[in-house]
Amino acid sequence: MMETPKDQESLDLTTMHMGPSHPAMHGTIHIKVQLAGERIENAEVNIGYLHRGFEKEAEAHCWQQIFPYTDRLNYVSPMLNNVGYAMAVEKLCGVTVPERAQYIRVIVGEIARIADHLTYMAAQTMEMGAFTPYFYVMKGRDWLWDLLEEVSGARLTHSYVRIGGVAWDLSEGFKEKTIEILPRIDQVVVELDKLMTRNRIFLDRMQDIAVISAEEAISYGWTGPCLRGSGVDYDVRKAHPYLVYDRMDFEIPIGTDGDNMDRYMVRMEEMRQSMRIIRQALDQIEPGPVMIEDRLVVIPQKAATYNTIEDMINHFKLVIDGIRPPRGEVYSYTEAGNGELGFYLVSDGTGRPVKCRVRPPCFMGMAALKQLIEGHMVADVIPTFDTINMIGGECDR
Amino acid sequence: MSAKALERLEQRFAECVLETHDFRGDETAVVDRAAIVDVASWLRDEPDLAFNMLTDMTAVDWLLEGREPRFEVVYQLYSVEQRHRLRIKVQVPEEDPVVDTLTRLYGIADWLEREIWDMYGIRFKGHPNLKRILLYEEFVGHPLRKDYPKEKRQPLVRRPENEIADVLARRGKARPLPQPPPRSAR
Amino acid sequence: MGLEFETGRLADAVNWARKFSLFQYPFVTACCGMEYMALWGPRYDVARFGAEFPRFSPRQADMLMVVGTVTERQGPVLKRIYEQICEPKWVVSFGVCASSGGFYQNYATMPGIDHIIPVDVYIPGCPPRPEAIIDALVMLQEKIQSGRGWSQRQYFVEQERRRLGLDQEGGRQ
Amino acid sequence: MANETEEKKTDKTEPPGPELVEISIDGRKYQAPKGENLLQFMLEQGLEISYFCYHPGLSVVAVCRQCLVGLAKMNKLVPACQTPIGPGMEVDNSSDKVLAARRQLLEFTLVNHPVDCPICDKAGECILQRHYMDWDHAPSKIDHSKVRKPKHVDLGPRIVLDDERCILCTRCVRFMAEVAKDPQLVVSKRGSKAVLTVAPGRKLDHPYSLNVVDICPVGALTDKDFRFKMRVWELSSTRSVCNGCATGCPCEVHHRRDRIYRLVPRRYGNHDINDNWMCDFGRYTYKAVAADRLSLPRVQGKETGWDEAIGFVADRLKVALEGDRARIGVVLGADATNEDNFAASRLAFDFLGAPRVYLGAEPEGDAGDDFLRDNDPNPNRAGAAACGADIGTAAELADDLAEGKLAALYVVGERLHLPAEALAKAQALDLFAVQATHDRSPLVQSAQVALPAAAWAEVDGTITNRENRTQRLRAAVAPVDFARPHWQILVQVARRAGLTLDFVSPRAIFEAMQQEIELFKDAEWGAELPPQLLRYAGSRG
Repeated sequence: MMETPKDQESLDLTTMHMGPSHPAMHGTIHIKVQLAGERIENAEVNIGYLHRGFEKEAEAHCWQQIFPYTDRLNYVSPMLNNVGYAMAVEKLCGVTVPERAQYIRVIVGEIARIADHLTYMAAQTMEMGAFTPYFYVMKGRDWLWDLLEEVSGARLTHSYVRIGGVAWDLSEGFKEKTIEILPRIDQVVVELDKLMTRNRIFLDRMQDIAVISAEEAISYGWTGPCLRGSGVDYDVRKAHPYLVYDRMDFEIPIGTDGDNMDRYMVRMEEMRQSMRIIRQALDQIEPGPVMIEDRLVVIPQKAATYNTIEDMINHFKLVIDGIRPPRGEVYSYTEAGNGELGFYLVSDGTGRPVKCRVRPPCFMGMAALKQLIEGHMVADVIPTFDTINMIGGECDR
Repeated sequence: MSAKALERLEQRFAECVLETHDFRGDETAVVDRAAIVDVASWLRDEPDLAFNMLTDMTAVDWLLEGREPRFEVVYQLYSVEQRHRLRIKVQVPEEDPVVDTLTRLYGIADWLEREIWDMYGIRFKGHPNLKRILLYEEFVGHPLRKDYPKEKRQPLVRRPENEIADVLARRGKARPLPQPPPRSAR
Repeated sequence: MGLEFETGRLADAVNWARKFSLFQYPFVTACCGMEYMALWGPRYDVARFGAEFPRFSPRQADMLMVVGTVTERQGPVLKRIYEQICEPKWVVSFGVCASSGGFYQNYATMPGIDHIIPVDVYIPGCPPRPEAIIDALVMLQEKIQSGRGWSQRQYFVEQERRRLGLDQEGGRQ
Repeated sequence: MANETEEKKTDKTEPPGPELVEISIDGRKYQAPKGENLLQFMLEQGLEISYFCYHPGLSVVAVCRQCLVGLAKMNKLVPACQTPIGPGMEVDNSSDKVLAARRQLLEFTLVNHPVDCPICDKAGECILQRHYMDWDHAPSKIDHSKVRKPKHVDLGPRIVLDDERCILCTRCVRFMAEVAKDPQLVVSKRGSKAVLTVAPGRKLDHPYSLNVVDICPVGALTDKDFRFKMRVWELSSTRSVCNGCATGCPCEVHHRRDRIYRLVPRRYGNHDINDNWMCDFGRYTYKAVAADRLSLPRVQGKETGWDEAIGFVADRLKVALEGDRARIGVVLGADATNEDNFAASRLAFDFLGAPRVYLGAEPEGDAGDDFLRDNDPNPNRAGAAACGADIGTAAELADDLAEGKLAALYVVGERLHLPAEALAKAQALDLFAVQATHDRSPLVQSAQVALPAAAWAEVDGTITNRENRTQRLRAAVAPVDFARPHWQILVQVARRAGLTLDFVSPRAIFEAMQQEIELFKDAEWGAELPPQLLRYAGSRG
């Protein structure tokens, strides 16, 4: 790609609008760039086109009704959002989940993480013009979604996790199916690797593009694969182990120079690590209850609800008034597909939150996009935007 | 989180720290609104605290609780080296909703403060570019304030139901629009 | 008689051609996009319905797929895109959010895109399964064949009036 | 619920009662008035205690035993509602013994309670549900079938009884005997067969009868008008004042999606006005709000938009102003808020230069009684009267019309009653404009210009009741179609006519009003409370 000669910088800047509905951008976002020739002199990133009022909705619903909304935050890996929100409310109520439920959360969460990264790969490659890997990836993602659908009943928006555990136990033969599917996913990753990672055009558009230093990344609040791409080994699963991640043996891949390629490679490796975690979890998991025993949190069995007034009232009050956490505020954080997914909950002791703030990882990424793309070619906007992996529902909420 | 950071903070800013608590192990300090920049920069630059990441920043509206002052701005700080967290809160009255900006300390504060301005109408003194981020400039009011009705929409595209003709039609005083003939007519 | 017969058959032939070469403009905003990707994927190959190739310029598309929540802020964008598509054009409202706002009933979201543009086919589901989308495609094709898409309708109504000798009110002259 | 507690405090401004003695509850020391009801005192202190049969407005019978507490030097538990506070009393409100006793009582109460919550109108504001969740929430131990009782007993024109749900707290019986002074309800039979019923040969048709629906802690007594209309937890509540008569009972408007479903007396309202009760007539006045409304401006019989209508009025007003200013008549409404009337009188005196204003009000009726309902059906006669220095009656207005003293007539509100010939005269004037909410009275139908005004449940403002107490109305629902508040219409008309009547909000008018009018000196505007969803407001009752 030709570099614009310095002496042409005196030329008038061309203003160009990318988005809100742009071919090579998933999600709706508006980037206004000012070009000197092909180089971006000045960029303005506008988000918010998918602001759906998550917090307002949450403040109008009771605690357990918020799960479906969390599904649609990072809709590429809803299961991880479910887990994150459930753990936040459990921290607020001070309840601990049965061990089997914790394992199940880890398993479905990691499956969702692989699906998340696969989807990222699909978007990344497709929007850079390589359509073939897209089909390979979709094939693999559908296998993973089959697993999640079998557990939760929904392909995408699962709402499978509950406050105090998970909705129901794993399905029959889930373990075998997973063991059987994981190698095929592995194969998909290998194929992807072969197709993209050493592809000349791909490398040209990924390597040394949109470099960000560790300090800047931290100052921008980056977390997750993007931060690790800049060489900071911060992963909530290792730094502050939750659920049963401390019993898992896995590595945190980190990049070296924080360019697009590193962010891509980190995700590529994370898929393999997630598969390791799933295999270990499937080995370690023991039979047991998947829900806590607390009539103030868990709704009673349907049979009892329909036949005795006590359980009817119990069910009624839990569903209509919601569970009643104590007064207080907590900030709970888990590692989601894009990084640290935080929930800041404020309770006044009633059935609905005073405040249910979600800390969206890719919001932080988007905040840095302006700085990343300035000085690069206009064509570099797309791969850079992709490596940040903005998910509209999460970024705009 | 770290009790140590909370103690250090109380020693250093004894007069500015209004209240501290740790509910479920989340150390929280409510500090004086005027001192937020000093506190934040000290927390960031102190080597053994090194809160170099502004994890999150939001506001809370206590209208329905009837609490005074009405708003709270909440900062979630994290230290990547020390692996510890701290929550700082400042109280903001309704009549003068202004807080000093942290954009000079943290890059992310720029957008987060814009979002708070957008959602709660709290202004940040010294912010380079304080305009709406999630909503559009035509939007009136700040939706996450508790007194903003949840379903009060402000459409950018004019809707037919606002028209007088529509009201007349609802009351059966106008002819309905002509419909195409049914499928069977073909 | 003969001429009317000819024109009628001709219209059917044209519609037949149209329904198997749908060039879609995916206005993909939100969660439904995930299922929309799956629809393109190998398992639910939408190519079987002649609608596989997305045109990312409204001027080259004739079928607008509104996939996911449309917020008030997107309203003008969507309307503009719809107006840029050439006649005849068809709109598919993909998922409950696009159809009715779904469970986002608040200040930010639009309670259904049919407040601002006409819609030919609504797909329920949050998000709809690919099977449902394919079903909707077939419905749309049938609608196109019978010339009852919104943009086709006025032409169709006129033609019907002439053929059946109806007056403006739809009664015999 | 912060708002209620805050109002609770404002209520407790009784004159200093009996001397205070020191008692201890769960080891904490309190200064309590000697001889006062222990339960009431504990409730005022915000202590948690369960009870069914006690009601501050009724006598104490202690039949439910749900408020058992332990007393030092007494080995058996006593009901707090029947225990007068004595010096040195040591109350035990939280020991296992006490809680176990309450749990068992709840269990007994639930033994024969039907599994009705999904079809019960009280569900969501049911005290039995609340206490079960707060105190017991234990699974059922009952395996035998429940006692069956009549499920649909038609007690009277407005109320239906479900005997199976009744827990025999006798609140309703006491209410009819003590407040309504007409003992229409009794408990007959005994033991598990005991049923609530009307006295032989009687029907539950007292004009206050609907209060028993409010005080019923369960869903036994239900309002025929409200039952099966809407689940209570879907409703939002807005504090307002009943506009049925000049009493002005503080009430809550319960509404959803801009439709009103019921009015209920406000808990912790002004006790000296209505003491938590409301008459049946007042409760049903919500129906009139939405009935045959005037929803579009009407100029000489044909509906138009606001611009045309206001332009028309302004032009005619200018014409009238050309001539003798004394010949413009402005009529205040006894159904409009003080702010509306004040704006109207401002317009009349300061800008139109009218010598006097008239008052449009319904004539006194005879439906009143000595407690809740007043003979005067106008909610705001006192306030409207205070807004004009020299107030003429409808009769005087008719005379002035007959004598041709007036060139233009501008009516706020629709309660003005004029004889047919006066109306005919009015139609011949330069301007005959009416700001009305409903489209039924001959006044509105014969007016040259009818401007749709918002009804009382749709506006913010204050009204003043028969004892000159000024209370706050809050907007519960949005105005129908194109109706606007009176004051807003007045301001717009004035602007169009080139007069600077510059008010921006009812609040601004209220503050101006306080400066000028003695009656409103110590009135307060009160807090702006957004409607509160009952679902999260905790159970009522």
